[in-house]
Amino acid sequence: MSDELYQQAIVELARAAHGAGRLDNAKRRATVDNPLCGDRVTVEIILANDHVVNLRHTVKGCLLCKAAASILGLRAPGADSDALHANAAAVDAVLAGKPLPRNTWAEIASFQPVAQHKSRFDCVRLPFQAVRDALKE
Amino acid sequence: MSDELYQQAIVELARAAHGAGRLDNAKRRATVDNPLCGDRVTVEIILANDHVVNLRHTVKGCLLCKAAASILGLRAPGADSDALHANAAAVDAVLAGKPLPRNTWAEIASFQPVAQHKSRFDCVRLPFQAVRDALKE
Amino acid sequence: MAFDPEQLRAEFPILNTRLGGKALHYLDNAASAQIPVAVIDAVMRHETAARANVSRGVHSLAERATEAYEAARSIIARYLNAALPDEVVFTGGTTGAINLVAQGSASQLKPGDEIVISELEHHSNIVPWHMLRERIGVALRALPVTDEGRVDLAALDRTVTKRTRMIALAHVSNVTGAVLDVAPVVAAARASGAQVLLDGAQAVPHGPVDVRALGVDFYAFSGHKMFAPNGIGVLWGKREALARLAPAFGGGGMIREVALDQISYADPPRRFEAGTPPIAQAVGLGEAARWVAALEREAVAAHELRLTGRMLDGLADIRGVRVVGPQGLQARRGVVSFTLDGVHPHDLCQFVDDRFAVALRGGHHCAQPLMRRFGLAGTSRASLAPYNTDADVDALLQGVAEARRVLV
Amino acid sequence: MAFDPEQLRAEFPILNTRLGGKALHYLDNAASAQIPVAVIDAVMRHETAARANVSRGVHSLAERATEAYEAARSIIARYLNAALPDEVVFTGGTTGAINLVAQGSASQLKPGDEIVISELEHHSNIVPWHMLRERIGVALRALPVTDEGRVDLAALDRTVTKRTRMIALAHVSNVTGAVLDVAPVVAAARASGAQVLLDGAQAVPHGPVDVRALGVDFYAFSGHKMFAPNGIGVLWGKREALARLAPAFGGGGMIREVALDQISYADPPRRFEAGTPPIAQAVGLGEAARWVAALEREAVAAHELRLTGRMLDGLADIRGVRVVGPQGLQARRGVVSFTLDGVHPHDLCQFVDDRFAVALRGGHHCAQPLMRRFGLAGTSRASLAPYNTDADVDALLQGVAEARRVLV
Ligand SMILES: Cc1ncc(COP(=O)(O)O)c(C=O)c1O
Ligand SMILES: Cc1ncc(COP(=O)(O)O)c(C=O)c1O
Repeated sequence: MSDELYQQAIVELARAAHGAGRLDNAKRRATVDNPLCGDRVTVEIILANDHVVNLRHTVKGCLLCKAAASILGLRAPGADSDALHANAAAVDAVLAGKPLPRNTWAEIASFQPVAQHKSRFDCVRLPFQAVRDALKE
Repeated sequence: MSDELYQQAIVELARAAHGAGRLDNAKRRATVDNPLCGDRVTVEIILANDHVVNLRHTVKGCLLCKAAASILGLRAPGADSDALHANAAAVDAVLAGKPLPRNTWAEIASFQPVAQHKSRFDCVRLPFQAVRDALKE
Repeated sequence: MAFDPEQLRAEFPILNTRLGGKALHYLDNAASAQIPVAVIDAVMRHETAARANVSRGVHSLAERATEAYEAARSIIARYLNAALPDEVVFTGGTTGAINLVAQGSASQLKPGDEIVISELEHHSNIVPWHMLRERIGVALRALPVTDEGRVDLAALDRTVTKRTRMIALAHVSNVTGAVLDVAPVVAAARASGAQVLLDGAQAVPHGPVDVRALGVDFYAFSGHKMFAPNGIGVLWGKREALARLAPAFGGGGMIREVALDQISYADPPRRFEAGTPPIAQAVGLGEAARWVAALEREAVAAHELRLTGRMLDGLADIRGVRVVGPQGLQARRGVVSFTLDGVHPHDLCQFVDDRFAVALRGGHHCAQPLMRRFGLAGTSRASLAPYNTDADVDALLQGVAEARRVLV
Repeated sequence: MAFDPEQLRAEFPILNTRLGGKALHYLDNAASAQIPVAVIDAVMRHETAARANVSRGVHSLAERATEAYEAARSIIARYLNAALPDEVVFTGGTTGAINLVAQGSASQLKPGDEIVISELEHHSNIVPWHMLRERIGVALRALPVTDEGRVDLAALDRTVTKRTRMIALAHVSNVTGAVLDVAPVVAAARASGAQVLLDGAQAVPHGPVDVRALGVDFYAFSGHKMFAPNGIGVLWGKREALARLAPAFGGGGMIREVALDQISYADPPRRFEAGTPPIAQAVGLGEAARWVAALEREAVAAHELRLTGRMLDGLADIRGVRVVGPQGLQARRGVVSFTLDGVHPHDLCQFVDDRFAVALRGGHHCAQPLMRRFGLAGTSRASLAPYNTDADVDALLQGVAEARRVLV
């Protein structure tokens, strides 16, 4: 059991909702559902030279999902697609109970307590899955 | 558990097979199946003035069923339909663990140990059920 | 009041579980209730003294198993006030039971025939009828739900027609706790020649039900919600209703005679029990029914109602909380769904579990049409059993208040 | 040989039952095997420490229950050497599993398509296909059975055609004990574009099965025959095969989205697990699979084969006894069916139970077409498990000999 699942950092990230909103002119866009809980994330990305110029998300989901999306809104701008993939992989690693890989976004470590709660993995993964899908477009 | 389920009396009755055979000219006739074990009994009766002139049976079934049919073959001739019904009821009573009712066929008491074995009740009842059905004709 | 929930708790080892050092407050009884020692013991005794396959077997263990299985059928028949034990069909659960009726009716239905359900049904009382719609072309009509979370019976008149063949409704809603007023439903059905099926999953845990007094044709429920093992449930059907039903599944035990070119089926209930049934589970269900029936029903109901009131009052005092369902205590059970503004139900449930060891359920509760009716993605739900106490309710209220402080 | 059946017996409390003062000789394992303490304990532990409904729940007990349930799925996947845990569908038993495939294929089949079974199939592998015949108009063709009680594979050529969609056969016969030679069946299926389903009810109790090496599409079995609780079974299906299958039952847990006018289903395996599944039973099945897999397989097989030989030899020495099935030990399991001239199987079974506490099964064994093939109403059947001993076999032989003396 983790008392820290809803630690301050996660709650603040979710509240801040970095990058929330739409990007009507984005060429890369993906929507991902979690059929188990009905949550839904849309991510829209504008890339230039393989670097993120802008990223916006709309999240119908829980706090964990919103916090994950908020990390993307905060950190993705300026990152290249390799970095996005590396950070998506970092989320998987942290959920698997592994330490945060080097050179990835420090905020992802806030999800460490979620590793105890398999049923919530997809909440955290959803925005990063949307990024992966958007990059495939 | 009863060591006496297959007591001598029952085995002998079954072996004797009193009344086994057909009665082609019988007006009253019934066939009863036990779908659970595939057993089948046909009883044919000739009545005159409501008294059994002749009763024959064909049994595809187990020893308990044969013994029950054999009791009918032995005892039914001469009995009236009330007596047949009374003895069918006596079988039910004995299977329910009750003593053999007065004025019924003594051989029916041999089935007392079957009272412990619900799954075999129908084996004993089948020939008597066929008699009931035949009398309804 | 002689009834003492604390005393009851001693019969449920799991209620003494500690989660992260905190005493468990189990308020997820509508999903699965816990199992008393008496039921566990009955199952164990069966498995260690009478385990064998049923029917047809003539050895002693098989006779014991068959008798235990049929005795369970009789206990359930009494619990439901059924006319005959043979009106009781053992299934895997409520879902299995409703599917038996839906699939078994297929050959009696034609395109354009109508099935009436409601907007508050559990998916298990929607999807089986939808499958009939896809297979046969029957129409599915839904009674609307009032703002209080009840089936709107005022709509019966315009929804039930001469083409209605079946009205299938929850006896008690698993989301709002609302108890259905069955009489007008049965009257409407009789007037139109339809049958009535009640989904009793949330009703039977509260004590014996009288299916004959209700006047319905079918009644379905699950063991695991009434203190029995998983994997067992019941379809009760009126003798004539069962007799008309075709079997949904085929296999051993449900046949009369099998040839490669022709097959005939056994009479109910066996016709619907294809394969080796959940024997030990049926024995456990019988024991659970006995256990429930032995509770002081009035006292338990009063206890649960008082706790429900305490919950409703407490929730009303927390800003941002909205109860989805009847706000009062009339015609409702201790199932309370609510939302907390700005907090996702999964977060709320996880939070109160983590911090207060309060077990709730969050989400759509297998009732997506009802969620849509209220414009919600989901709710959090607390549901009571006789062993719940004021302490459980207080932990819930404290947890929700704290969640509002931390998460909003 | 390190394997010691006596030691094993200590794990099965029921084997120490005394019937009328006599030690129990349980030889009805093909109907239901007994359950070891390890499995009982696993079920109890689950019920008293992790009982909750699975999926969707975020509280601690629900997480534990979900993990235990999914862990059982993984254990079974390994037991079968499945490519993925998600190829394992939990059902109520073999019967439920075969029905899922039959009913789920309905929409893919058209009149004139053919299903191939055999004359020795259990009713549970006949009736589901018959129901498809009634519903869709597919044809049912049966491979004949040899005098030895084996599926006659020489007939494959003329029985399997381009119209064959499914070949569904018992991996091991529950009457004759014959083991199917699977390779030619799979070859014939591949040549004709048919799928293969194996009814593994009598195969899995003898140890892990490699579904990929077998090359089949579906594999079905029951828990209660492999030392697990009642009410649980498995359908394994190749990922692509499951993906093509429609759900047979609808309800909670198997949907993606439910609206009153439109419904979409979840991916396998959940698509086939409508309603609350038999959770504790699945946990028990996982433990049972672990228990079987931990036995010294070669030693157990040798032990059972030796006992089978002792049985066959002993029965051959009793006048009037005829074995229905392979007379030798090649490609057979310890399931021995026989008749005693002039004695009804029910009498024989009852007699040896009463006098010698030997538990046999008598009757048609849910294989009426096979009985008809041999011109019999039924047989008596002795079937072995690893915990059976020479004493069990000797009691059987003594009982049969005595039955001949008393009953003939
Ligand atoms: C070969 C075979 N197939 C199918 C079945 C049916 O299994 P269940 O009754 O557990 O569904 C059995 C056992 O009864 C069997 O032996
Ligand atoms: C009202 C109602 N109907 C049906 C069901 C389905 O029951 P089960 O999942 O046991 O089949 C439930 C519980 O989940 C329920 O609450």
